[in-house]
Amino acid sequence: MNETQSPLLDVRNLEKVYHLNSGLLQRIARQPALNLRAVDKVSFSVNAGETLGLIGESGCGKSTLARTVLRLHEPTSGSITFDGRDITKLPHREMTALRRRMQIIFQDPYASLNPRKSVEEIVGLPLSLHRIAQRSEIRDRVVAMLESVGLKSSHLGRFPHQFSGGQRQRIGIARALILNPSFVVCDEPVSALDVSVQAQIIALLGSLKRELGLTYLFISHDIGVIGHVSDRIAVMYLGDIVEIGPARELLRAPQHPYTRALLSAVPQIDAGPKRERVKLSGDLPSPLAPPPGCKFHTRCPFAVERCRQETPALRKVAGQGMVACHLEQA
Amino acid sequence: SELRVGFTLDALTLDPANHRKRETETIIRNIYDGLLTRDAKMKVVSELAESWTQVDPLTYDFKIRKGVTFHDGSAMTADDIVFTFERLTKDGAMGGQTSPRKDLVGPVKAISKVDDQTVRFTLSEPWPILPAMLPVQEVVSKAFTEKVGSQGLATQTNGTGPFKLVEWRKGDSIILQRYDGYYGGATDIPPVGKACVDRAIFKIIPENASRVAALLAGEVDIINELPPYDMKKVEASANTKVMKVNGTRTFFVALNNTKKPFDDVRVRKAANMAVNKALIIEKVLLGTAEPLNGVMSPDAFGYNPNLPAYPFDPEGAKKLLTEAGYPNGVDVTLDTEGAFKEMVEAVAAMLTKANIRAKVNVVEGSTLRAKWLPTSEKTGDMYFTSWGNGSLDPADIFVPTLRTGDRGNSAFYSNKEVDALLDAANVELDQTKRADLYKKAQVIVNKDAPWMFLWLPQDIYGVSKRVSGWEPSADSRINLHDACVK
Amino acid sequence: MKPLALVGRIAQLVPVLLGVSVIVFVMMALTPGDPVEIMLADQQATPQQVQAMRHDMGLDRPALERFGVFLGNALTGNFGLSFFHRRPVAEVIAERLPATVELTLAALLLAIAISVPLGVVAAVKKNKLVDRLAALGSLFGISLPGFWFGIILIILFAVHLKLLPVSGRMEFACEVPAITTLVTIDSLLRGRPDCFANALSHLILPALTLALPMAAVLTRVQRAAMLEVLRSDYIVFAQAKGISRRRVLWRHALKNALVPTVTVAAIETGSLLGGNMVVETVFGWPGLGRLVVESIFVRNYPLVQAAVLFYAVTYVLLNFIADVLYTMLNPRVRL
Amino acid sequence: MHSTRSSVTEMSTPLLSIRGLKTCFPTRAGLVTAVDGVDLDVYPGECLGIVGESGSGKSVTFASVIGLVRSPGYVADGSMQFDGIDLRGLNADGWRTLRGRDIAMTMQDALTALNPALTVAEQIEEVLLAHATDLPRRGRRDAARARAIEMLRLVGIPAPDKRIDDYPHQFSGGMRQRIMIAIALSCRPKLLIADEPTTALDVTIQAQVLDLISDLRRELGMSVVLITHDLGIVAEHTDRVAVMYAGQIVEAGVTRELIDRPRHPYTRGLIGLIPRLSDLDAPIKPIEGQVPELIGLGGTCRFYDRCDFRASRCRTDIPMEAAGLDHQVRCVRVEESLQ
Amino acid sequence: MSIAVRVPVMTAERIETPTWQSLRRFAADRFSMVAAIVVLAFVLMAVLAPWLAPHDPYETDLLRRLQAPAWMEGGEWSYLLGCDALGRDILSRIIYGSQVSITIGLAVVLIATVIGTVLGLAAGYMRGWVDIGISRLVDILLGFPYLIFAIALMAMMGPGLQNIILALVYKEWVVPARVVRGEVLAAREMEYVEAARAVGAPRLHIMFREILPNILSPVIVVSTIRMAHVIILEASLSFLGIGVQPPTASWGSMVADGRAFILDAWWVCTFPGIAILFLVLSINVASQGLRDAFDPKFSD
Ligand SMILES: Nc1ncnc2c1ncn2[C@@H]1O[C@H](COP(=O)(O)OP(=O)(O)OP(=O)(O)O)[C@@H](O)[C@H]1O
Ligand SMILES: Nc1ncnc2c1ncn2[C@@H]1O[C@H](COP(=O)(O)OP(=O)(O)OP(=O)(O)O)[C@@H](O)[C@H]1O
Ligand SMILES: [Mg+2]
Ligand SMILES: [Mg+2]
Repeated sequence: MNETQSPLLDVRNLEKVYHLNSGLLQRIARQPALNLRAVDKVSFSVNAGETLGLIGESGCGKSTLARTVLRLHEPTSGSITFDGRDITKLPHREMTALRRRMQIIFQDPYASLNPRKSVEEIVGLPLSLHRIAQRSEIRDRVVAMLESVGLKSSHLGRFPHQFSGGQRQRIGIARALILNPSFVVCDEPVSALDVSVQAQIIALLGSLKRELGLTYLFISHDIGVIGHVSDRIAVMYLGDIVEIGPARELLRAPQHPYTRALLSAVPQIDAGPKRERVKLSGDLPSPLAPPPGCKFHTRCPFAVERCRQETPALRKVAGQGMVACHLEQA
Repeated sequence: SELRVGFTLDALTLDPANHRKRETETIIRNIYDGLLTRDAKMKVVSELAESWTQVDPLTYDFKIRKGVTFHDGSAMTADDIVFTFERLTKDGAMGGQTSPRKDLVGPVKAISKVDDQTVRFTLSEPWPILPAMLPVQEVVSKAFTEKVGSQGLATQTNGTGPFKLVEWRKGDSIILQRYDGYYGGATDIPPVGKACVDRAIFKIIPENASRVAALLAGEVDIINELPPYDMKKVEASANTKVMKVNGTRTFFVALNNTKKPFDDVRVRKAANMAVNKALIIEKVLLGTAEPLNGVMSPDAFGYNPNLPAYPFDPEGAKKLLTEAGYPNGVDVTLDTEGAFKEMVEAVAAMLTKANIRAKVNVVEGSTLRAKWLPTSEKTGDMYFTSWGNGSLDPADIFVPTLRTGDRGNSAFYSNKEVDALLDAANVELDQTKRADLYKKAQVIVNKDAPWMFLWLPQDIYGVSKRVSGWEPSADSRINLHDACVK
Repeated sequence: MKPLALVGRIAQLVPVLLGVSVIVFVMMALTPGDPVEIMLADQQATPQQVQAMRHDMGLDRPALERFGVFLGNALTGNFGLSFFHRRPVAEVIAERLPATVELTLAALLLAIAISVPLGVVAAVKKNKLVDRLAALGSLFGISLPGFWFGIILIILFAVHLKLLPVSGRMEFACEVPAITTLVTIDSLLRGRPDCFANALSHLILPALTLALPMAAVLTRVQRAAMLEVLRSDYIVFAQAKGISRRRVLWRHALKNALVPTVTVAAIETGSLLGGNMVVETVFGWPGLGRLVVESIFVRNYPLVQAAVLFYAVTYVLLNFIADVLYTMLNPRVRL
Repeated sequence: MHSTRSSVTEMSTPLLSIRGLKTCFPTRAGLVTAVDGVDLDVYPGECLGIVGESGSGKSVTFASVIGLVRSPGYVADGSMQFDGIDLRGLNADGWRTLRGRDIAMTMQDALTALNPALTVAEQIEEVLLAHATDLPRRGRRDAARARAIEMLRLVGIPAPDKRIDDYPHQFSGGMRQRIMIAIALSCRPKLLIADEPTTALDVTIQAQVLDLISDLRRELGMSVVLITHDLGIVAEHTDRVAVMYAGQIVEAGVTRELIDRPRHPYTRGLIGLIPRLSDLDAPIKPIEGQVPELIGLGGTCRFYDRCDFRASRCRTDIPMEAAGLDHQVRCVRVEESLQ
Repeated sequence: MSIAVRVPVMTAERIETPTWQSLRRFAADRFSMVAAIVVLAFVLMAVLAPWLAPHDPYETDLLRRLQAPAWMEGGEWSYLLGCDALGRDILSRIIYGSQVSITIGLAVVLIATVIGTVLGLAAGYMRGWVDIGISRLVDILLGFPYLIFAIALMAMMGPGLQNIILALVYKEWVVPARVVRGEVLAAREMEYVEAARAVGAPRLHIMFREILPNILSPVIVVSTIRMAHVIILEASLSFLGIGVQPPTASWGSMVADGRAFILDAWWVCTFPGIAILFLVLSINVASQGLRDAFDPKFSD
């Protein structure tokens, strides 16, 4: 990774707040609107050609981050720069044009394909929307795309329900890649799949990346998967990135107590010597009322008074990674 | 003993001066008596008045009966009568409201107490039918009305009638009880005395079939508006019988005299000839109506029995149409209210066979009435309607329906000669002469055929054989004073 | 939180009521026909009398002004005088309301009494005879035209079998001073079992006519909800605990499966309250629905306006009650 | 069926013994044979892991054991002995006394397995009231409540006496899972069937719950069947393991031995495709193809289509064969494929 | 059409669209098929009324007033179900009456469904003020009892077929609108909608091309059920005397007219009542079949 090269995607202080119960009448009748800060001033960047893995517990804001970066949801504040261009406030029309270059693969292969459309329509839709290909060409390009994700041309007229989960995910990949994007968000693309099929999809995504020179933001809650696909890894906790760094370094020597707990809790198949378990107590706090200070302090075995009061910022520590923790060397 | 009447409609109010509904009056009339009343033959007789005299065309004196008490025991006085009629005639006399019955006492200008036993009515213009119109007004107690207020009178009663109110279950029933202090009622209508039954109940059953069923099941003893069709069954039952009386409501089809095709008298005559009245009366009304050739009931004052009938002659009708320039017949609409649908459909079918192709148009009464108002646009063709004549006096039916521009002239008929005759009759005090004037007018109208003359239906009642001493009356009142049950 | 929820409902009511008032008023203003003409039609009136009455009723004033007056008065709970009864509208409506409420409640209870057990049993015995019969029965139930079915019931039970009265609310011999204004309950409270029996016998046929279609809908809802609940994990888990079947069905399953039934019952009750004029007509039931329909025909605007406002309020209120019931049945739902 | 025993199970008779279990579901598409000829033994005190892909029949096998196969499914064949009782001969009453008391179960998703409309208190107490014979006659309810609170404390719910009257939705996912475990264990069953107790949970919580089950198993001396599709969990928490594929057990044995020396091509594939944190460079090798439909199978090895070692003789019904000490495999080419 | 199909697509697979599958499932359900055939038969009856009816439904003959059905005393085989109060053949009037019921049922439901679907889509997808506006309107209309609203509208507009249709549509659209809005609220959160946005699909495309096809089956199912309701509503209006114009026969008005003769000429109101029951029943059965076929999660 060349540090001097400007990143393909650069996110600064990105924040996404969902307003729950904000209807007019709710406001009259009920308590003040509930604000859910799903992503809390997050900054990171993704370099061209690399895969940034994003890991974290369910509900910590991974999907929200992914969707906000693509402006499928509008960010509350912060900036998103894509390929040197600030897209945070890009008008609708231009954003639509830009969508050709940034795509997303969804978690649920069942919900992300319109059940009433044939494969040809689903995969061909981006082409016809962007008026990229002539009608006659569309089919050829769809067939070519299908073949490169391991499907056959005979599948064109079929409907999603006629496919297995793994095949559906391939269709989703084909749809995302048919516009030749440079940046692809993979939002848990394998977690809904069977183990044996998971491996197929991961392998496919890997080879497509190599062939097409893609850049991935790869989201998963399975650290084994993240470890295998990522060049760098970011760890999220309740809307914050608490640690980010090169994959090997982070996995070998996690700095943040949460990362360490996470890694030590992953059941290992290998006999060998075990990592010492960092035992956490307590449950995930509600994202509606996150604890003050370091959000992890309620479960952190090492928490001190300062953690309860002061929110730690991401900072460089030994190596190339960054950690948000008050403890010098926990 | 208890007498139950299965009745079509609930009273709107129990205030005798604050409604304009026959059914309401029927109920109220058993609680309140009037100055005058009518016997079953529609003859006007005195009730709370002992007698009356016409002093001059504009003045009437009424002598008040002595010893009459209201249900609360207080005596009825001339003051009560003055109060009653002032309440009716003065604007805003009922707690700010004006009585909707005001025009039913016509040109009464003033009521005054002459002495304790005499009340004087002064008119602003001659109005020969005053006595005929007085039976529809009932006397209220001044003290009581002042006590409960006009609002209170809507649900509380204090009458002089044979029954007093026990309970009014709105929409369901009105329960009355004999008033033991009753003075006896009109002396001309025997028997005189207290009511025969202890209790009288009006049970409200709007649905025809249900009302008949209730009679047959013995749940009620008298029902009004017995559908002709059910007469057979009522007769067939061992416990019930049918009682009929000539009504006072004339049915006719108003033809738009101002618009093609009915602006041509030949077409109007053709219409009259197209309908087999006899068949409809026989089959649909099962003989319970009298065919008419003119405006008035055979029982009415000044009725002309010698009017020629238009024969049922579809071919003749077609011929007349051809003469009038309609060899292919005419297409017209026949407006009516839902209630008359069946009869109207029968009429329309017959007209159609005689080339007067009538399309039935069932519209709500209110809309229709507006459409056929003499002041309206006059767009309709034919209008199946009726006009009631409770007083059985032509002044109350002939004038409003056929005098040029009068309020009920839905045929938009206008004949100077007829107008002149009617105006003359209105101020004629000699009753024979007056009758003659009307008779002449009837002949003209018959010839002009502004309407399709139809019929005068009878009021039909189903009555339990337990009931004795009760007779239906032509003004559709149900007077329970004399009725007894075994 | 709960009082706040009620406040919310009331806030919700304001635009609804305003909208309803505007619609009724506009509709009435556009409807041809004149109440005075109708009122005086029976005993034909003179034009002067018509004019006087129009003035009396304020009908000679412009529509907008009348609407303003109506709104102003309505705010203070004064709906004016019923043109025909010449009495306050509120009073006239109040007189007819108890009959309607009683009939509606009876129909509701009857429908629930039929549908809940039937729906549960049908779900438990899915595809067995009971289930098939219940399905067929409810199909018939929702397909029955009420006015026709009422007539058939009358022929059968009143005319031929002479078991039940044809029409009305209670025998007049029964004088039961009002407490709740529901005669069945009043006669019990006043210690008149004979009157109670009598009132009940009047109530049965109309209530049945209304209840059957409702029961049909509720049975299907209850059955579907029950089936869904029976498929759920917590029922399997409850069975895995080895507790009695009765408990599994009537405690674990039914409490959850009642939720949709409650919603639908609330909606149906609302439409019953405002929609039974047909049955009221057939059975001569002295209820509000008939009065409102008659009032529309005779252009008794004040009464129609007030009644429709009343219906709108009940509608919102019923939904509120349903919501409260939800929270009792299902603590997940928060008001 | 001859089973060789490991040291763990030596000398004891099985608590649960399943032979030739076959469970079917009639569906629109045809008869689904979800479990087809499963033989299993669960020994007292052990933790048996069941692994397999989604749809391989893990849940249905144990739903059959507890008599709760969802309609229209039914047990078509086989025998099941539990602690000397023939489970297939039980009537409704028999089941009722057995379930919750001797065999208990937890379900995959605690949110849906706890009744949302009833308080936690009611849901625990009802098991105790149904089964616990040692509750005093008088004040049974109070005693049940006290014991319920105790159970909640045991599974680590803080302030259980305050929280017992809450509804399930008021607890977090991990707490719900623990509540469900508390319910299952409240009558100290001999066998706990834990069906994917942690799939809905995050790893850190998952670790807490699995540790809890292991601790309680040791404490109460019960047997546990741990159903999962995560070989890592199996490796860390079970004594023995059975691998299921398409309704059959394809390999069974002592956990460590089976993971270190998998014999069946499927098991080997399964282990090979697990991304290991310890060796990020080890490539993930996918098993190509998909799990077959469970309709009208038979007469052939079910892994045939996806197997790298398939041969014509695989197209027969393959029996389980012993492949070492307490290790059985359903493959005719074990020896060849291992080379 | 000279573009060569370069990729062979098997027709057998092509027609396996979800809709087609549902239709096949529907066809396999014998009970519902029978019901659907009965409904079709009613429709045919309406269309072919002039050829099917043994008599002119408007031909009055007072001599046949209330003539009994054929099998009863006084009956005649050429007047199979007897005659009404004006001597008109009841069978012929029932056959012609089906035109009214079916026209109104179809027209009301079609118009209401189109309006309701568009408004529901708009409310559910666009949210915000559009949603508030439409939802309030829906609330307001729901606050009106249905029949009273229709009666008042009929009083305003006057009688007639079109006016009945209008009077019923005025409130009927609320039902599909609510259903659609609810479905859209669920569907708009589906990932396939997000996916369409991710590839840059415009709003209208998403509403009408992505979401609409997916919510159509509940809409169709609800519409058929509502059709049954609407037919009964029309009959109720006619029964209350504000339906179609005479002499046009409507089943509801036939029951209303016949009610007067119920005590012994029971046939006058019984047969049209049975006709309503059967048509509505068949529609209900068929719609239940549709529901099972289109939405298997309902299939119980
Ligand atoms: N559209 C929305 N409106 C309101 N809140 C939302 C919305 N989408 C997500 N949230 C909330 O934002 C928080 C983060 O959700 P998000 O989906 O980003 O989590 P995640 O990390 O992707 O979780 P998972 O692993 O379960 O997919 C959660 O608390 C969620 O409830
Ligand atoms: N109610 C049912 N109707 C029809 N088939 C069923 C039913 N329940 C289960 N099956 C079938 O039985 C097979 C085994 O299901 P089972 O639930 O045992 O799988 P599993 O191994 O537990 O999977 P998972 O890991 O997803 O829980 C599946 O293929 C499923 O299709
Ligand atoms: Mg997510
Ligand atoms: Mg399972």
